[in-house]
Amino acid sequence: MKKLINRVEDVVKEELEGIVAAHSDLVRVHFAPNYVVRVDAPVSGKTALVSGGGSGHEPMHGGFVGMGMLDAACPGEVFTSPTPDQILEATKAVSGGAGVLHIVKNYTGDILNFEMAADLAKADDIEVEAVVINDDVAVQDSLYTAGRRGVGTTVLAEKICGAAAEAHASLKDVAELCRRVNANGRSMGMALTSCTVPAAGKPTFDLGEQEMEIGIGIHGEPGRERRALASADEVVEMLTRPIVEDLPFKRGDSVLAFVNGMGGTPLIELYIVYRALSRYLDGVGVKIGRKLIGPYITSLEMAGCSITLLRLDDEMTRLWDAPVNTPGLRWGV
Amino acid sequence: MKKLINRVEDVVKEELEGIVAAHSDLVRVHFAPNYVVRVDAPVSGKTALVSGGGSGHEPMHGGFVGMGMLDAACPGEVFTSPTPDQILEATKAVSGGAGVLHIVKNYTGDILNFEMAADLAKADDIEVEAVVINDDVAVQDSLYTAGRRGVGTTVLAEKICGAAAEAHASLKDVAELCRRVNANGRSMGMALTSCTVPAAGKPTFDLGEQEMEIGIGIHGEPGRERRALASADEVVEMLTRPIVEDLPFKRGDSVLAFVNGMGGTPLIELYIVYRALSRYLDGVGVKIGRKLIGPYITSLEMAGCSITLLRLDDEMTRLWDAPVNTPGLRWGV
Amino acid sequence: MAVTYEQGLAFVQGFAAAIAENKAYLTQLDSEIGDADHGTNMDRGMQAVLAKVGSLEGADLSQLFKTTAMTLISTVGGASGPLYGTLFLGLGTAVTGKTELSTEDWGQALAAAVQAVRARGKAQPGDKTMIDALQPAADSLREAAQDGATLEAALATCEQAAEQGMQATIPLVARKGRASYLGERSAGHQDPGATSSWLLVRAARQAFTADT
Amino acid sequence: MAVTYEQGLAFVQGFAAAIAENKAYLTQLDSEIGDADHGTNMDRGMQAVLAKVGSLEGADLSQLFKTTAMTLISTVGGASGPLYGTLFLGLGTAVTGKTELSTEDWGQALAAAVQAVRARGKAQPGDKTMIDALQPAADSLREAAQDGATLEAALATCEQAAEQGMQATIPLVARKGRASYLGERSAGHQDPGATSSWLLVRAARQAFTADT
Ligand SMILES: Nc1ncnc2c1ncn2[C@@H]1O[C@H](COP(=O)(O)OP(=O)(O)O)[C@@H](O)[C@H]1O
Ligand SMILES: Nc1ncnc2c1ncn2[C@@H]1O[C@H](COP(=O)(O)OP(=O)(O)O)[C@@H](O)[C@H]1O
Ligand SMILES: [Mg+2]
Ligand SMILES: [Mg+2]
Ligand SMILES: [Mg+2]
Ligand SMILES: [Mg+2]
Repeated sequence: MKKLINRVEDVVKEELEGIVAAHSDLVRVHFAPNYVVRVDAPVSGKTALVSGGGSGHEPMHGGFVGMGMLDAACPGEVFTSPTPDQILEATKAVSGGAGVLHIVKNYTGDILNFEMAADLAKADDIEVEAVVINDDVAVQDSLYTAGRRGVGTTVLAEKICGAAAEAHASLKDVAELCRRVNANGRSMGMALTSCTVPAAGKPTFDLGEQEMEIGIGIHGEPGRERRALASADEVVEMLTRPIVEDLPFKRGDSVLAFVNGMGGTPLIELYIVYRALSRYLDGVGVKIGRKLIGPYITSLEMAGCSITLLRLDDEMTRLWDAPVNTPGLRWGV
Repeated sequence: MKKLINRVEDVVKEELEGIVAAHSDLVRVHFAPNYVVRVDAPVSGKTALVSGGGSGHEPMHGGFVGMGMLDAACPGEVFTSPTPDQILEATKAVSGGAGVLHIVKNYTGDILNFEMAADLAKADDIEVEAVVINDDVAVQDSLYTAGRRGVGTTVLAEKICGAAAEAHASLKDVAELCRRVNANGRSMGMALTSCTVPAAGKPTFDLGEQEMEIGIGIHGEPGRERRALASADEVVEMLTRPIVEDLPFKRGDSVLAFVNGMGGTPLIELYIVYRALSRYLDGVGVKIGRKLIGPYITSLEMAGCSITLLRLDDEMTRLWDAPVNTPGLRWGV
Repeated sequence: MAVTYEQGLAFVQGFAAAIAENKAYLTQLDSEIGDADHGTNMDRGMQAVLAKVGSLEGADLSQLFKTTAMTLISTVGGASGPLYGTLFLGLGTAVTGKTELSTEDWGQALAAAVQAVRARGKAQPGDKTMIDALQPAADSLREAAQDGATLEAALATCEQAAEQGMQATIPLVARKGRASYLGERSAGHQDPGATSSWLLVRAARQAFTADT
Repeated sequence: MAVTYEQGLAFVQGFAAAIAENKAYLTQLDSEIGDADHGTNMDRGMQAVLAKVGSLEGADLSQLFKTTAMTLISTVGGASGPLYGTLFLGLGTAVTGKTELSTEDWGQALAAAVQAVRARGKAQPGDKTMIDALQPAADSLREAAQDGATLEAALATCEQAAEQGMQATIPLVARKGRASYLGERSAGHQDPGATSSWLLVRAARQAFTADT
């Protein structure tokens, strides 16, 4: 295992110490339990947004705390959902009297821990709503399974809902908006290499020089299918076709196109992917209204990418464009 | 070789097509010869900034074209300096009548090609000055060698000089500022893994599971020394001590601390590095006035990092804070 | 013969030891169909439990299990934290007021606890989760108790049922938890949570049948 | 015997063929002490040259070499683009007006061209660059010509000198170019540019001594 870390037990703690050393103008970090809050939390009268999940997806979520995005993020251990007390404390720390929205990615662990935390918060008279993001088309959805994972759309939901909350939308409205974003977002990912969970010390899976995994999530888990290594254009088609057909995205739709790096893939490749994506969408008559390109929801040092498309309406577009000032996303300020 | 690319011959062209598909609000791209210019070039009466070098360092330089930073970037083939005609065309395309500054990293190829281009531009009556960045303390400097490489300070010089030029500083003043930034900036890098040049098809060097390279540049070349894998804290000390001693940075200095990812190292590790750096600097009484953390000057998918320290003065700090709007760096707008 | 507080404590400590010993194995199983953290998660939690339960002054079995539950909930995270937390909370609730547990008591407690885990996680037997080890364990224990088996025999049957249930997860296609994302590819691998649940049932057998 | 335009063309084309054949080898040498692109760079340039020089209508040797130079400068980049460009520009300038080259003519042209490369790159012999192959080649050619050697013999000596110079780069510590960043670690590796320069001198010998 080759990583720039000290002891594997300290990875999350030291990463958080790095974040606060770097961004004390934007965020504060609480340790034991660990959570990141915006520097001016709680913002009185504002619907507070709390998200969280396992670590290893940086900049998500800690890097998305700040003006116009999240009020708090709860980082668990690497790839491990945070605990209820952690989420509860963060929820209390940002509650400004207008309620708290939990943005939860659809993993059993995240769901269960956030549920417990919400129950505890409600017992403390904090109004909590939870919206579950489940946008990964690689997973067959069914009543009898855990359903689809929450992946790239999470980042977009946090930005868009963060802008609405910043403009003092009510908890109900922000939650509804969040559900709308989720309903209009679809993602799919792929890996060229595995990642190594620090505590595990070796790659989660082995992948041959001529192989890739299609339909991965963001936890270094193997994907739906192992296939022969293909060109960027072919990979983009493998990811984009199921996304487009699933919603379905239609001729004339305007989308936010998000090309995400999994952590080990450099920008030069992401631009080659974006090129292929823009050509593909052009071919099916879908217009790119906004875009995001870079490593925003990662799987440690995994090489690979994911594509997320979000069908935009005017309100979402306006909220996407609104100012944001976080360690990981910044514009308009 | 596992990369999200199509044909190896098309990597640079398709990356540029991706950039223009994504950022046509900020930049235009000219093909054959290849260069990226800000969308409103030439800006009349403004000193124009042109940089360039081999590709494979994204977002540098194409990602730094736009308001408040570069007027043009000339991307060569992967790790190969651009050609004189390419630089000449870019220089002409951005020349706004107030002269053009070439920001050149100290590599034989970059120096020679920019020199030829400057001669040709002068023959076309364009006033050109060149400033060479050579900040890499891993390389022993000497009159009889090629001297030190230009690495991380380049990004900082482009931002700071870009802000000065945006405020209509003269060519002479911007060039002098650029020399001052270079004189006050020092860097050193390390690699956990090699990268693979697409056309070469295999890693430039082999590195064992328990080894790392200290004193690398940004072209996938081996470093000064191969050492046993060490912890993040130890690595930071190996890089920072020579940097601090070289200038030397002194107790009470305020610096811009730049922790750069080499392309394959995720943000979670860069924050652990930043934490160690901030502690180290604290120990020697150097204050971090500004910071930059992320993959800004990369070596394809190499895992590793570099550290750059720039001793700040008030003018540099003000110019660093000034608005910038490029694909790779954005704030204040 | 009945289960004492000391045996209850030995069960929790024995489970912690078994997890520590099998940490890498559990994580390896989780690499195959999950995210390579089940051993690390459970070990982090059970080490925290160990640090707590050694010094519980004047606690009873209910408090012991509840403390274990709360510690797991606040240190494990992931799916297993709330689920094992719920399991121990269920045990703790079921044994409220008891100073010793008969075979029936333990059987009822385990059945109630497994029911609570099912309510929380919504998994059915056959979904390739810890339920596939826990449900047969609880069922066989209750049957053995009803049949008037000795504690020793009942616990042995229970452990066997858990082990068989764990092995039976191998061919299954997962419908719950992280392995479900793999679809058909989840078949052919043993479920990590069912494996840690077998360790739990085994730790109970060892602790409750040891000489006290 | 004297070098004709056809032989000059065969030299340029032969150099392109040698580069194409040794592309992976040159890149491999550049991996060891550089950035793994010398073969790719030179091949990109010489393929562009091939595409140009085949269809030069009514050109003389000077135009042939200058076209080669300009094409290399605008397609290669890196250190080798300007340096090989300068070399061919030097050759082209030196043979201006000549329709055939005597041994002396070629010797003077090569000497002038190598001098121009040195002026541009500021490398001295012993710095572990292409100069270590080119300078001995030029020196031995001039000596052979002064000693009245036949073109054939002079070119053979010249090629030998280049080859020896190339091999002599192996123990050297680089002082110029990218390999200089490696310091002592650059010793023990053959310089890629010296290797392509040997291929150039060899291509000249082959083309100029072939039956026309
Ligand atoms: N809904 C569920 N009901 C019961 N057990 C579950 C459920 N989901 C997951 N599990 C169990 O949890 C185990 C995984 O635990 P762990 O790896 O610690 O958490 P995570 O999946 O969050 O990484 C699985 O092997 C499975 O036995
Ligand atoms: N200053 C110099 N003078 C002469 N030759 C040089 C000089 N610098 C580099 N070279 C030659 O250039 C070769 C490398 O060329 P190439 O790999 O194409 O360019 P780059 O080093 O820019 O990647 C070296 O092997 C060396 O022979
Ligand atoms: Mg997990
Ligand atoms: Mg090069
Ligand atoms: Mg797991
Ligand atoms: Mg090279």
